[in-house]
Amino acid sequence: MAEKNITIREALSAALREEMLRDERVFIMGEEVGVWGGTYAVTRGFLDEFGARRVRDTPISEMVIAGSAVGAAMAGLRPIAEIMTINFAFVAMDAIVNHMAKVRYMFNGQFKVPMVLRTTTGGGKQLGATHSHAPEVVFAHFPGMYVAVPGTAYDAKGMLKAAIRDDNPVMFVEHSTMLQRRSVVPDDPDFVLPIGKSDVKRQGKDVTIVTYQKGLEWSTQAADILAKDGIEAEIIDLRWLRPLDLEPVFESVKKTNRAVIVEESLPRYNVGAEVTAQIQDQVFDYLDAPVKRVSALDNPLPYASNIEMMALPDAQKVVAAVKEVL
Amino acid sequence: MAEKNITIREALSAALREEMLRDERVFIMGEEVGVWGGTYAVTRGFLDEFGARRVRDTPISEMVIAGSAVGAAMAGLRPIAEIMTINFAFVAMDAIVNHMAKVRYMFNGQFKVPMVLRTTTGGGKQLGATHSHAPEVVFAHFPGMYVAVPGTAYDAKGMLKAAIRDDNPVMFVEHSTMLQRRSVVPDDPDFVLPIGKSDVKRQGKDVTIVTYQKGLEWSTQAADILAKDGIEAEIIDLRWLRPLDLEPVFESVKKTNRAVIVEESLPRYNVGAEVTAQIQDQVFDYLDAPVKRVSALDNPLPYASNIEMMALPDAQKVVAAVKEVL
Amino acid sequence: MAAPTKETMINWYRQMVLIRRFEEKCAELYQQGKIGGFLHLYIGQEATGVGIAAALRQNDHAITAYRDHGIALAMGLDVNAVMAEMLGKRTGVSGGKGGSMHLASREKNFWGGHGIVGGHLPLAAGIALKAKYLEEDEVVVAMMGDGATNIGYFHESLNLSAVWGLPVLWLVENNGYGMGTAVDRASGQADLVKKGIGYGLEQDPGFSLSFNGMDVVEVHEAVSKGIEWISRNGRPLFMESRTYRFQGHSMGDPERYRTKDEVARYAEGDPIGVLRNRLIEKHKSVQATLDKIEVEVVDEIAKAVEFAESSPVPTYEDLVSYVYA
Amino acid sequence: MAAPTKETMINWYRQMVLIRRFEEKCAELYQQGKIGGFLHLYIGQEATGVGIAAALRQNDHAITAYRDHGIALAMGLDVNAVMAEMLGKRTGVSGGKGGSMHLASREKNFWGGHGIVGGHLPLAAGIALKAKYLEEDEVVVAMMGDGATNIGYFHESLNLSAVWGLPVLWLVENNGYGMGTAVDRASGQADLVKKGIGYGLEQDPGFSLSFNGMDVVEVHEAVSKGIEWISRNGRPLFMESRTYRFQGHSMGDPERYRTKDEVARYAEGDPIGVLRNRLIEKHKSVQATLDKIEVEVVDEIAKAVEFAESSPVPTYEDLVSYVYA
Ligand SMILES: Cc1ncc(C[n+]2csc(CCOP(=O)(O)OP(=O)(O)O)c2C)c(N)n1
Ligand SMILES: Cc1ncc(C[n+]2csc(CCOP(=O)(O)OP(=O)(O)O)c2C)c(N)n1
Ligand SMILES: [Mg+2]
Ligand SMILES: [Mg+2]
Repeated sequence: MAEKNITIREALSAALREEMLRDERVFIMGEEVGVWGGTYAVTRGFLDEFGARRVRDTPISEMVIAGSAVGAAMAGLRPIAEIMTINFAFVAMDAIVNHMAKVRYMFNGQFKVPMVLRTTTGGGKQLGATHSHAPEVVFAHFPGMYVAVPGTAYDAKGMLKAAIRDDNPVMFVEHSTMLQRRSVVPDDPDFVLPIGKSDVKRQGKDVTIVTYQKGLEWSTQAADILAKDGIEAEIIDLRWLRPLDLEPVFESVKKTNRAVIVEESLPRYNVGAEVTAQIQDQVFDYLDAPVKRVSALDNPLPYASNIEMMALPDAQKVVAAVKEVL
Repeated sequence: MAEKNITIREALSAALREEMLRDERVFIMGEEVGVWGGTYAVTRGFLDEFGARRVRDTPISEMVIAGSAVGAAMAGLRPIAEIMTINFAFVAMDAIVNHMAKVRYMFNGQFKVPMVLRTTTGGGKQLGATHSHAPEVVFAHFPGMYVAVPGTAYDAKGMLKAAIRDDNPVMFVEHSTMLQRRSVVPDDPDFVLPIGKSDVKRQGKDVTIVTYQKGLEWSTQAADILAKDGIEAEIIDLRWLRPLDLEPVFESVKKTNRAVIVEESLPRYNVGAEVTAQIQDQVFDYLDAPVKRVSALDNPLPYASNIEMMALPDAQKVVAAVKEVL
Repeated sequence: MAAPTKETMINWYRQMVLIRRFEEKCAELYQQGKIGGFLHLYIGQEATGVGIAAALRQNDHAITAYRDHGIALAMGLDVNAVMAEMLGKRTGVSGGKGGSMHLASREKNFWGGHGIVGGHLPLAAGIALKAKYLEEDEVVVAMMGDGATNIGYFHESLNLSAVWGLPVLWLVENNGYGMGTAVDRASGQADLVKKGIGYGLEQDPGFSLSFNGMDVVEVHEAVSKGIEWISRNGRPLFMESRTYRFQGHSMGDPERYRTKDEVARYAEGDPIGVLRNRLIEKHKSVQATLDKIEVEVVDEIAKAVEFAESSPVPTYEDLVSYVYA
Repeated sequence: MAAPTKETMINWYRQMVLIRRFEEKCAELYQQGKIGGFLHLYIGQEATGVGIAAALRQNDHAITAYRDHGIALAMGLDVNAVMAEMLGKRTGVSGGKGGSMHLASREKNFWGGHGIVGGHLPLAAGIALKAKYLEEDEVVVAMMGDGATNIGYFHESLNLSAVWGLPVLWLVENNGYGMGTAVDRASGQADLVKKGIGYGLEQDPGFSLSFNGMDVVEVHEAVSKGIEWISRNGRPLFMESRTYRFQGHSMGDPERYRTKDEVARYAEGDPIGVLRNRLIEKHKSVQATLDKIEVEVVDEIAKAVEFAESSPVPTYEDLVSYVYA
C-alpha cells in the first residue's frame, strides 16, 4: 500500500476530499470554508472542485452552523460543519450538547445525526484569554457524541474519515499549532481508523505518560530527555476523549507502576482528573506513587509571549512530574 | 442571635431582599423574575417592593442576560442575573466563560465584575434530556469566576449573601428539587459565609463521603443506613466547586483511609474525578482502597420516571460504593 | 384557492376537538400524577396546528417547540402512542423517553417537540437544506412562540435561511405571551411580521403574512399560500398566526400577568366554537354529525388512556439504548 | 449644527494620521515578529473612529471589537502605552495581557477591544443600563462590523436595548466584508440600517442613519446627532458607517475575495486624503501645518516604539494577577 509523508493539514484535506468524492451527501459548511479556502487552508481549492452547493460559506452564526448541521443530518445528509475555533464553540454550546448530542436519544432512535463538527483548539499563539482555550474536556463530559483529538497526520486522516463515515455526531478537534506536523500516512481512500481507540505511541517500562495532541509533543520531548538518564517512558495517546479508551493505560501502569497525565487544558476538572480517577480505581494496587498531572496554570491565557509560555505546559514540566513519581 | 427554621426558597429570598435593601446598586434581572414572581417563586413580591427599575423582566435572551449583567457590573452596578435553569446557561456559555470570567484578567484589572448569575440545576423531575442537567462542573472548569452549590437553607442564605457582596462573578447554582428543604438559619442581615469553604456535615471515622447539593441528601440517607451496621461515615459538603476547598477532605481521609465521591452529574470528567485525583495525590499513603465515585449513568436523562430514577444516584448506590471501599 | 368542502371542515373540526379533549384529559392525568414533567397545553391554539397540518403537502415537514400536542395529533401521530408517551410508556411515540415536550414521528414528517426555546429553529433550516441540496420540492413549517423570536437562534436561523434560500415557512404562533411576558414587554418590534425585514424576507407576497389563528379556515388558506409561494420562489417566509392560549403557560402557572376578563374575552373566539357555528350556519344538518364527533372523540381518548395505562413502562434496556447509533 | 473649525479639523487630521502611521508601524513590527497574535488593521476606516471619538460628550462611552487601535487612539489612550501593549509589555494599557485585540482604558471610557464577534454588544447594553439605572445622561457607542450583525448576540442586544430604552448608539462599521464574506453573502438584509426595524428602532430620526464613513466631518456630524437624539429620547439607535478596509482582514489574509481593482477604487476615497484636500481647498495656508503634523506623528510613533521596546516584559506575578478581584 502506498504511503506519503504529509502534514496534518494535508491529511485533513485528503480525508475531507476523499469522503466528499465517495459520498455525495457529504458536504462542508462554515465560516470562510469556501472563497477564503478555510482559515487554516484545510479546504483550499474545495470550492472550485466541489462547487458552492457542497462547500458552503456561512454568516458568522455559530448557533445555526451547528444546529442546522444537526437538522440536515437528521434529514439524511452528512454535514461536516466547521466552527472556526473551539473558542467560538461556546456560542454554539447549546446546539452541541442539547441538540446534536441528544435528538437521537430523546426521540428514542427515530433520528440519526451523522455529522462532524470540525474545530481547532489550543493556545500558545498570543491570542489572549478568549482565543486560547483547549477546553475539549467540557464537551467530552456529555454522552451522545464523540470527541476526537488527533495528534499526528496519520491519526488525523484515519480518524476524520472514521468520523465522517460514522452515524454518530463527532466533535473533531484539531490543534491549530500542529497543522504543519508530518508523518507517514497510507494513501488509500479506505484507510480508516477505529473510533475510540487510544494508541501506545512509545514503549517504555519506567513510567506511563498519558496524553493527547500538543501533550504528545511535550511528552515525546520529555521522554527523549528522560531517556538520557536511562528512564524509559511509555507514551499513550488517548486520541479520543469520548469514547475514552483506558485499557492500554491500565495495562501500561501494571508494568510501570507510575503514571503522569499531560494535557494543555486547565488544571481543574480536566482530562487528567478523569484518567487519574480511573487509574487509581482500576489498578490501585499497582501504583507505587500518586499519579501526577501536568496542565496549564489555573489562569486565563495572556497575550505576552513570555508569560503565555509560563502558563502552558512544556517538556521540562513533564520531566519534573515524571521525576516526582519515580 | 435570632434564628429561624426556613426553607431554601425562603433563605434565597431573604438573602436577595436583605442585600437589595442594603445596597441600592444591587438589582435583579432575568426571565419572569418580576410580574411572574420568579419561576421558582424566589422573587415573589419583589416587583411590588422594589419596583421595575430594580426587578427587571427580560426577553428570552440568555446571551444578553448574562452579557449585559457583565457590562453593568463593569460599570459599577451589582447585578443579580437569573438564568432560569442551568440547561439554558449553555446558550449563554460564551458570555459566561469568555466574558464574565475574563474581562477582569484580559484588561489587567481595569474592570471588576461584581455580579451573581443565579440558576437552578438538577434532574429527577421528568423533564427529559435537555432540561435535566446537573453540569455545573463544566462551568467550574474555568478560572475567573466562582461556582456555588449550596445544599441547605443555612448555606444558601450565607453563601448567596457572600456572593452578592463579593467583587468577583459568581455562578450561583441552586437545586430545583431542594427548595422546600428546611434548616435553621440566623436571622441576621449580616450573616455571611466565607467563599470557598467546604463543610463537614457529619462526623465519622470509617469512610469519607465527599459530595454537594442533592448528593448531600443521598449521602445522609446512606450514612443513616450504614450507621445501622455500625459504619460511621463522615460527610463533607463541598459547597463551592470553585474555589475548591479539599483540605477538610484530606484531613478526613487521613482518618478514615477511604473515600467515596457522590454527585448527581454525569460520570465522565466530573467533580468526583477532580476530587479523586487530588485525594490520591495528597494523601496517597493513607488510602486503603481506591476512591469510588457515585454519579448518574453516562446517558441523557429520559422522561419516564422509572428509568429516570435508575439513571440517577440514590442512597442505595452510595451504600454499595461505601461497602466496596471498606 | 377553492374553499374547503364541508367534509374537510368536519374533519378539521374532529381534529380540533380531538386535541381539546386530549389535552383536557392530560390536565386531569397530570393532577393525578400520571403525567409528570412540564405540561404545556395548546387549548385555544388548535386552529393553528390543524390548519398547518392541513396545508402541508405530501412531503412537507413540521417542527415545533414544547407546546406540541396539537400539531403532533394534527400531523396524524397515533393518539394511543401519543397518550402513551404522555404517561412515559414504552409504547409512546418516543418510547417514553421524550414525554410531552418531545413528541415526534419521523414517518409522519413531524420532527418534534423541542424544549429549548429557539433550539429547533436551526434544525428546521437544516431539514430545509436537505430538500434544497437534493433538489426536492419540500417545505418545512417551523413553528415557534412569540417569545422565541427574541432569542439569538431566531436571528441566525432566519438569516441563514434568507442567505441560502431555504424553503422554510417560519411561523410564529403569537399567543400574546412568553410565559408571563406580554409581547410588547419582550419584543422591541411588537408587529412581529416586521421582524422579517431584518432578514430581507418578502413583506408583500400578495397575501397577508399575519392571519387570524383562531379560524382554521383562515389558517389553512394563509399557510397554503405561504407554502405555495415558498415552493415557487425557493425562499423563506415569516408569517404570524394571531392566537391565544386559554390555559396557563404550563400546569401550575399563577397567571398573575393577565386578567380573567382578558381570558374570557378571547374565549368568545374559541376556534372550535367558531368553526362549529360556521358549519352549522352553512349546513344546518351537520349539527348531529358534530355532536356525534364529540362522542366519538371522548371514546377515542378513553381508549387511548386505556392503551397507555395498560402499556408497559420502559426497561433498563430502553434507558441505555439510542444514546449512540 | 455648527461646522467644525479649522483647528478641530486639523486635530482630526492629526489623529487620523497618527492611527495610520501607528498601524503601518505595527504591520512592520508584526513582520519582524515583535507583535504576535492576530493583528487587525484599521487602515481606511480611520474617519469612523476619529469622528466617533470627537462626537462623544464628556461622560459618553465607546466599546468595539478586535479592530480597535483606531478608536483606542482616538479616545485618547496614550500612544506609548498602546504600542507597549502591542509588544506585550508591562507598560501596555492592559499590562501586556490583552494585546492588539484587547486595548482598553477605564479612565478614558473606552471599554475595549473584544475578540468574540458580537460578544461585546451585551456589555454595551449593560454599560448603558448603568447610566439609565443611575439616571445619568450618558450614551454608549457600540461599534461592530457588518459581519457581527448576523450573530445572535446582535439580535438579543439590540432587542433588549429597545425594550428597556437603553442609551446605546449601535454603530455598524460596514467595511464590505466579514473576513472574506461580502455583506450580501452574509446578511439576508444587506441594507443594514433596516435591521433596526426588527427591534422597532427609529428609522427616521430626522437625519440619515447611514453615512459616509470615509469623511470624518460627516461621521462626526451623524454621530453627534445620533448621540443627541438618544440622550433626548432615551432610546437606542442603529446607524451605519459605510467604510472600507484597505488591508486584509488580519495579517496574512490571502484576499481571494476581492480584486485589486476594487481596493484601488476605494483608495481614491482615502479618508486622510479626503480631509487633507478639503482643508487645503478651504485654507491654502494649512498645507505646511499638515506636513508638519506628518513629521511630528512619525516622530511620536518612533518614540512610542522606543518606549515599548525598552519597557520590561510582564513577570510571573503579572501572569497570575487579576484573575480575581
Ligand atoms: C433557552 C430557553 N430559555 C428559557 C426557557 C424557559 N421557557 C420555556 S417556555 C418559555 C416561554 C416561551 O414563550 P413563547 O415562545 O411565546 O411560546 P409559548 O409558550 O407562548 O407557546 C420559556 C421562557 C427555555 N425552555 N429555553
Ligand atoms: C463568535 C466568533 N466567530 C468567529 C470569529 C472569527 N472572526 C474574527 S473576525 C471575523 C469577521 C468579522 O467581520 P466584521 O464583523 O464585518 O468585522 P471586520 O473584521 O470587518 O471589522 C470572524 C469571522 C470570532 N472572533 N468570533
Ligand atoms: Mg407565546
Ligand atoms: Mg466587516
